[in-house]
Amino acid sequence: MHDVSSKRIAHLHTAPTTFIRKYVFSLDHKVIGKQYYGLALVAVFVGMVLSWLLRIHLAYPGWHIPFLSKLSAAGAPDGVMTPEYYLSLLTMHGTLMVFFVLTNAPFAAFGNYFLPIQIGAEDMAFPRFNMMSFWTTFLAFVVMMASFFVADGPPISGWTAYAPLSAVGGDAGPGLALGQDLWAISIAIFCIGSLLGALNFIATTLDLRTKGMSLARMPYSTWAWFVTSVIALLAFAVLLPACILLILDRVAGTSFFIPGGLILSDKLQPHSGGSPLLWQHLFWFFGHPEVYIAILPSIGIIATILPVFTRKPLLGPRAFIGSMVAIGFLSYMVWGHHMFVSGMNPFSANLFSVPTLVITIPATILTLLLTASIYGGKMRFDTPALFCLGFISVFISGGISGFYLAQPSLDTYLHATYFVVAHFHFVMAVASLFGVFAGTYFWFPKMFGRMMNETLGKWHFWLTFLGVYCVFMPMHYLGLVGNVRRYSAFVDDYLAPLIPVHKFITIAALLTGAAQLIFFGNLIWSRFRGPIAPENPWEATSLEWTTTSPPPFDNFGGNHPVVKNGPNEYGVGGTDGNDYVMQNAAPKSA
Amino acid sequence: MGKVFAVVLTLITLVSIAFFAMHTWWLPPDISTTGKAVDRQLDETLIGTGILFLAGQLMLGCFAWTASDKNRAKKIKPFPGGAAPLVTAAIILVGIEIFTLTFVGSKTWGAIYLTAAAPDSLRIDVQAEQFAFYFRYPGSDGKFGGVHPEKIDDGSGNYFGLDPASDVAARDDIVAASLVVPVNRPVSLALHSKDVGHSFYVRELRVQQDFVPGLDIPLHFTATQIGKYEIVCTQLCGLGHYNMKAYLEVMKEEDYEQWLKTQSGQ
Amino acid sequence: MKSKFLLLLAGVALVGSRGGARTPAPVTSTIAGKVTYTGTPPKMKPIDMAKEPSCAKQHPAPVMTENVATGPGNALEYVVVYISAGDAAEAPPTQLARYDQKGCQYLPHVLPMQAGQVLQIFNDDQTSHNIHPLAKVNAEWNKSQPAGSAPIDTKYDKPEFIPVKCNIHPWMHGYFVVLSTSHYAVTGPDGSFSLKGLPAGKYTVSAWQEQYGTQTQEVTVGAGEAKVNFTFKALPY
Amino acid sequence: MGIQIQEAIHSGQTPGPPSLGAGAGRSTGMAEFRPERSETGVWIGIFAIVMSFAAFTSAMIVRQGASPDWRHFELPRLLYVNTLNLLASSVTLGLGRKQLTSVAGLLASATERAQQSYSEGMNWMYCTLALGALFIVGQVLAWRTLATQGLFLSTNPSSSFFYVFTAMHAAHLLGGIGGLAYMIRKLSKADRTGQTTGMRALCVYWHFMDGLWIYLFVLLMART
Repeated sequence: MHDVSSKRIAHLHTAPTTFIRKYVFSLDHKVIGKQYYGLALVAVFVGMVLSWLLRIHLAYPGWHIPFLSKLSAAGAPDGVMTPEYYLSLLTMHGTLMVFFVLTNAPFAAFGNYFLPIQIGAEDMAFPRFNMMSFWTTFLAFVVMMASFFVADGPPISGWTAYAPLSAVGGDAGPGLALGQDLWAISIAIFCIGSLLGALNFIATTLDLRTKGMSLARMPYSTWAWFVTSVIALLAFAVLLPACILLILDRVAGTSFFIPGGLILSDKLQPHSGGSPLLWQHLFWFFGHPEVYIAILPSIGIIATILPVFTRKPLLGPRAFIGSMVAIGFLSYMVWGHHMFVSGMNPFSANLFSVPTLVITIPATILTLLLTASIYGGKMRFDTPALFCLGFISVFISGGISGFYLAQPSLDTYLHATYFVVAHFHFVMAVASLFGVFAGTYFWFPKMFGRMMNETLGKWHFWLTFLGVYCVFMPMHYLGLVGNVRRYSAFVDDYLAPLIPVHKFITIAALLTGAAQLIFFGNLIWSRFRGPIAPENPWEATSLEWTTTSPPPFDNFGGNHPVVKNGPNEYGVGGTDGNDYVMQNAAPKSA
Repeated sequence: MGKVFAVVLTLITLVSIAFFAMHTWWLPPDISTTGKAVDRQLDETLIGTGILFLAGQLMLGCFAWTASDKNRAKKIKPFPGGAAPLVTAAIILVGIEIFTLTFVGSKTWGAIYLTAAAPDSLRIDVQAEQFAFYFRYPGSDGKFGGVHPEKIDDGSGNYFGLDPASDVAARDDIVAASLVVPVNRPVSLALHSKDVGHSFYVRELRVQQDFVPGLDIPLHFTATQIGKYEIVCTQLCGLGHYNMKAYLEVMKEEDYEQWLKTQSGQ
Repeated sequence: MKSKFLLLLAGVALVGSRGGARTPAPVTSTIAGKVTYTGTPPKMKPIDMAKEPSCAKQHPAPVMTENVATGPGNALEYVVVYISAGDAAEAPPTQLARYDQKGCQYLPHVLPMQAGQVLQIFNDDQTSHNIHPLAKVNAEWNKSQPAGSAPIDTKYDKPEFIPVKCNIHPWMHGYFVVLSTSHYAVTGPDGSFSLKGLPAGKYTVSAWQEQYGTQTQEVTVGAGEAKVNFTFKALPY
Repeated sequence: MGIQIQEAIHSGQTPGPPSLGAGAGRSTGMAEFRPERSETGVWIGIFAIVMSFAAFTSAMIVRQGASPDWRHFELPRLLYVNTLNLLASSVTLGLGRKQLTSVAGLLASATERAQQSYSEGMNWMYCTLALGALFIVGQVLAWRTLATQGLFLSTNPSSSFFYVFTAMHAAHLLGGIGGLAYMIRKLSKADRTGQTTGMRALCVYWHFMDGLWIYLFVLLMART
């Protein structure tokens, strides 16, 4: 049924034979995609366990957690974590989740696997770079995890590593000596990996599109990965210099971020003239786009999956793509909204506030288009579809609170409270992960040739959906009361009455986390026991569904599909009984 | 399944909104001259975004409700009017929201951060360190002594690094662990840090301002309610961050004078 | 009468400081005396513990800083007097040196101990402290000790005067005085001290005060008691 | 914005410059329509490098404004020599490419003419390699001169930035040298079928390193 150009193709590289070349140092974008996915799974599991520990400590400070004292006798004597160890784990939770999960899973993992297939290429533009970028990222992960096992543990300066706390070294507190070194080095390495990856994505999208695959005909996920890779290219190109300067301040005695006359541990620090705000500017110039690096791929994934299950074209494709590009563009003008009260010139607050608010326009357009695409559809409520609906809901919830934090005058009250925690967890973490879940249930058949278990999938969705609202919605209320984030205990008089809320959140978090175990279980079970998947189980149109599940080494068995349609051909009636047209099939004359 | 989703989503939405509407957990009453505007701003934003939130979630809910495919024969319906009206609506509605919020908000912000402190305002020097705040009053001579970081010695209570031996102005400086101010009198703070970044946050004043090492950052307010309020640190500053706090004590003018006397007596 | 009283006090100080005197050597003598100052010492400042209500309410009268603690008759308190040369090396005692954090104060303000002696740090408060001995010769460390958690056991192997601070309560400031000798004493409010159980011989006696540094004197003792006095020059600032 | 892009490249078959030897190692159906992949890659890389150095530059400006401790110092004279040296390397690389691409596709032994321009081209390539290496050595010597003046990485923000900028540039240039060496190795393979794939990319990158250095040199002259 698939019309593919019969021309025989010379391959980028021949199929590997040895185990090492096949599964470890593989050049195959599909294997690398799976490797990224696996790395993200490990990272997300660690990050999730950390969040449990943090939540338990906040709600039940007295609990003894035996294995914790094994992990760090100093950090958690008799299993009760010290304030500094709380901050260490907090830092690691944030760092692992933001860099190794939210950047890797929706972007690097799915992007690597499906971007080339969706544009009809048989691999990335630079397979060797691609392999290098994964192993660089892996190295970064190893270095980061190593900080758990060095003297006085991981850094306590948070995932934003504000200078001078992060820059002056051990005098600033536990974990800020070797632990912080490892952190900075790991992030620098991560930047290199991500830059290589982004370069590859862009070149692949520009150069390797098959015949007829115009930019306009690219699936939304491909568009999202493309836009994201452009953002990532610029963002990590700024974070890398920042990390280099930070490392120099720490090890070479320079004073980029450290001003003079600082007394830590009763010692006058041997630095002078540095600017702590410089770090914040460099960091957030990366940091805000990073939010979109995390969320845009998921938006694209949802936009690709939703029509498959509503059996109805996505509404306003061009407006949709335009909005994604607009968000990517605007994301570079708004970093200052993280710094309203940071001591930068208060005039600039207004300048940063406006584009921040303006960004809500394309975001609203995306949300409306997705929602309206459901209207009048013939919805099939398989698990991927449920996660699409869930995504839209949490994206709305998280986006709404952005209105508050974008206004300097409200940020003066809400800044650094749980309101912020609620905001970015909804819009960046949960939304992005819902995209990953949807993508997993949707593409698993293609990746492993087996269907995932629907019943478990539905349980997973409902528990997670209810769970995240129970965990993060109350955090808004805490924020309104002025509950400061990053506190390892609530000793302030006005925080005592909030402890019950924290208990509720903790219980909800533990249950939601437990629900993720269903997902892990489902992955493993389906990998080996799941029913064999057909070529196109969901009746989707994009090119990955024109090849076998899983695709052969060169994706299209030596052929290259010739594209004749956009990805949006759903709900088109016809004689063949199908209501859709594959991208490489002849258009229906309907 | 679509119906179930619609119901669950509606419940979540209503419960979430209910707690906002009932003010179950809410801001403490404002005690500053600038805070009223912040509260008004917050209310406006709450209403605006509340409507968006409700509309968005319910729209999603009922579309999911109606979209479920019981009969495969059923034809799909295009969204009335297509994308254009939606996009235009989004741009116009959100645009208006943004415009008004920015318009009102920049005024509020300006009142707190862009206006100079009143000339007659009470000058207090604030130093943040791991993990405490210290407040310095100029004393009877009205002059602050110079600070010399290398002279800082917590052991002898010289938190600011004053040099009374050679600096006369420093001798009568009053250093306290609480921020004591007279009611209804403009206060102007100079914030500087001894070690790392910290932040000055008083919920009741509706102000928050970071300490940046190496900089002196001005902040001014006028407290209008006598009472004792908490000052907490909101910028991650190390292991004792959670326990970094001090108290703001707003007093009657005469009590304040009395307090000053006792302090300088020691 | 008065001298008896003094002797008694000195004994108390000695016992307090050595955590129970050990069985003295057969023929021994004692070096005793008084540490005083001349000039005007700085005014000790009251400590404002408002930040930590649980501690503040334990001190109806405000606690004062102790960097130059004085007593009647120009007495200097918290001066460590010890044999800096001339005595035979002894193995560290088995008793623990106990250091308490109570009411957000370090008790005692100055804790002498012998190198290698086990040091045990207690948190008797309802709040969490962090102990941060700013050692230079020995290893520096910085640990939190949450309320109700087990005592921290540690020891120092090299002689050093180590300032100790709590970052959470910056006013908390004390000293670990790690000595190679087993003969040491800390002066009480009356400035007196007494080093007991010394075999007859020639010794160098040192007196250390956290702000005014160290003074030394040569002393030769036969049987009985030798008198040694130290005088520090105090400045108002 | 996205929309325009689509209009521009709607058919997906924008005729790019015909790239020589693109057929080899290329795979997709319409290789002949697009520039060499390696060239695309290099341009994207340049995009990122520009961004990094923009970040460093703004860091420098902010840091200089942050406090009055900035001390100006005399740049080592040697840097002028290095600059000329690097410019020269660009020229030689250009000449080399001209010769080699002229025989691209043929067997070098095809004609006397081809033989000659091949060996000539190769000489230019070696020459470029030498100049590139010389530049790095020159930079290192420049650092030594500063060190003898007592200007080290941590001496003063101005010297800090000098070392950072020069080191970062040198690191990137080393990448270029690696590429050049790889290209030479490829060209000196037994059957010298003028495998000039990646040549354009190499030249673009090399010239960019050249331009980047000029920019840095001027920046350092103006600021340190």
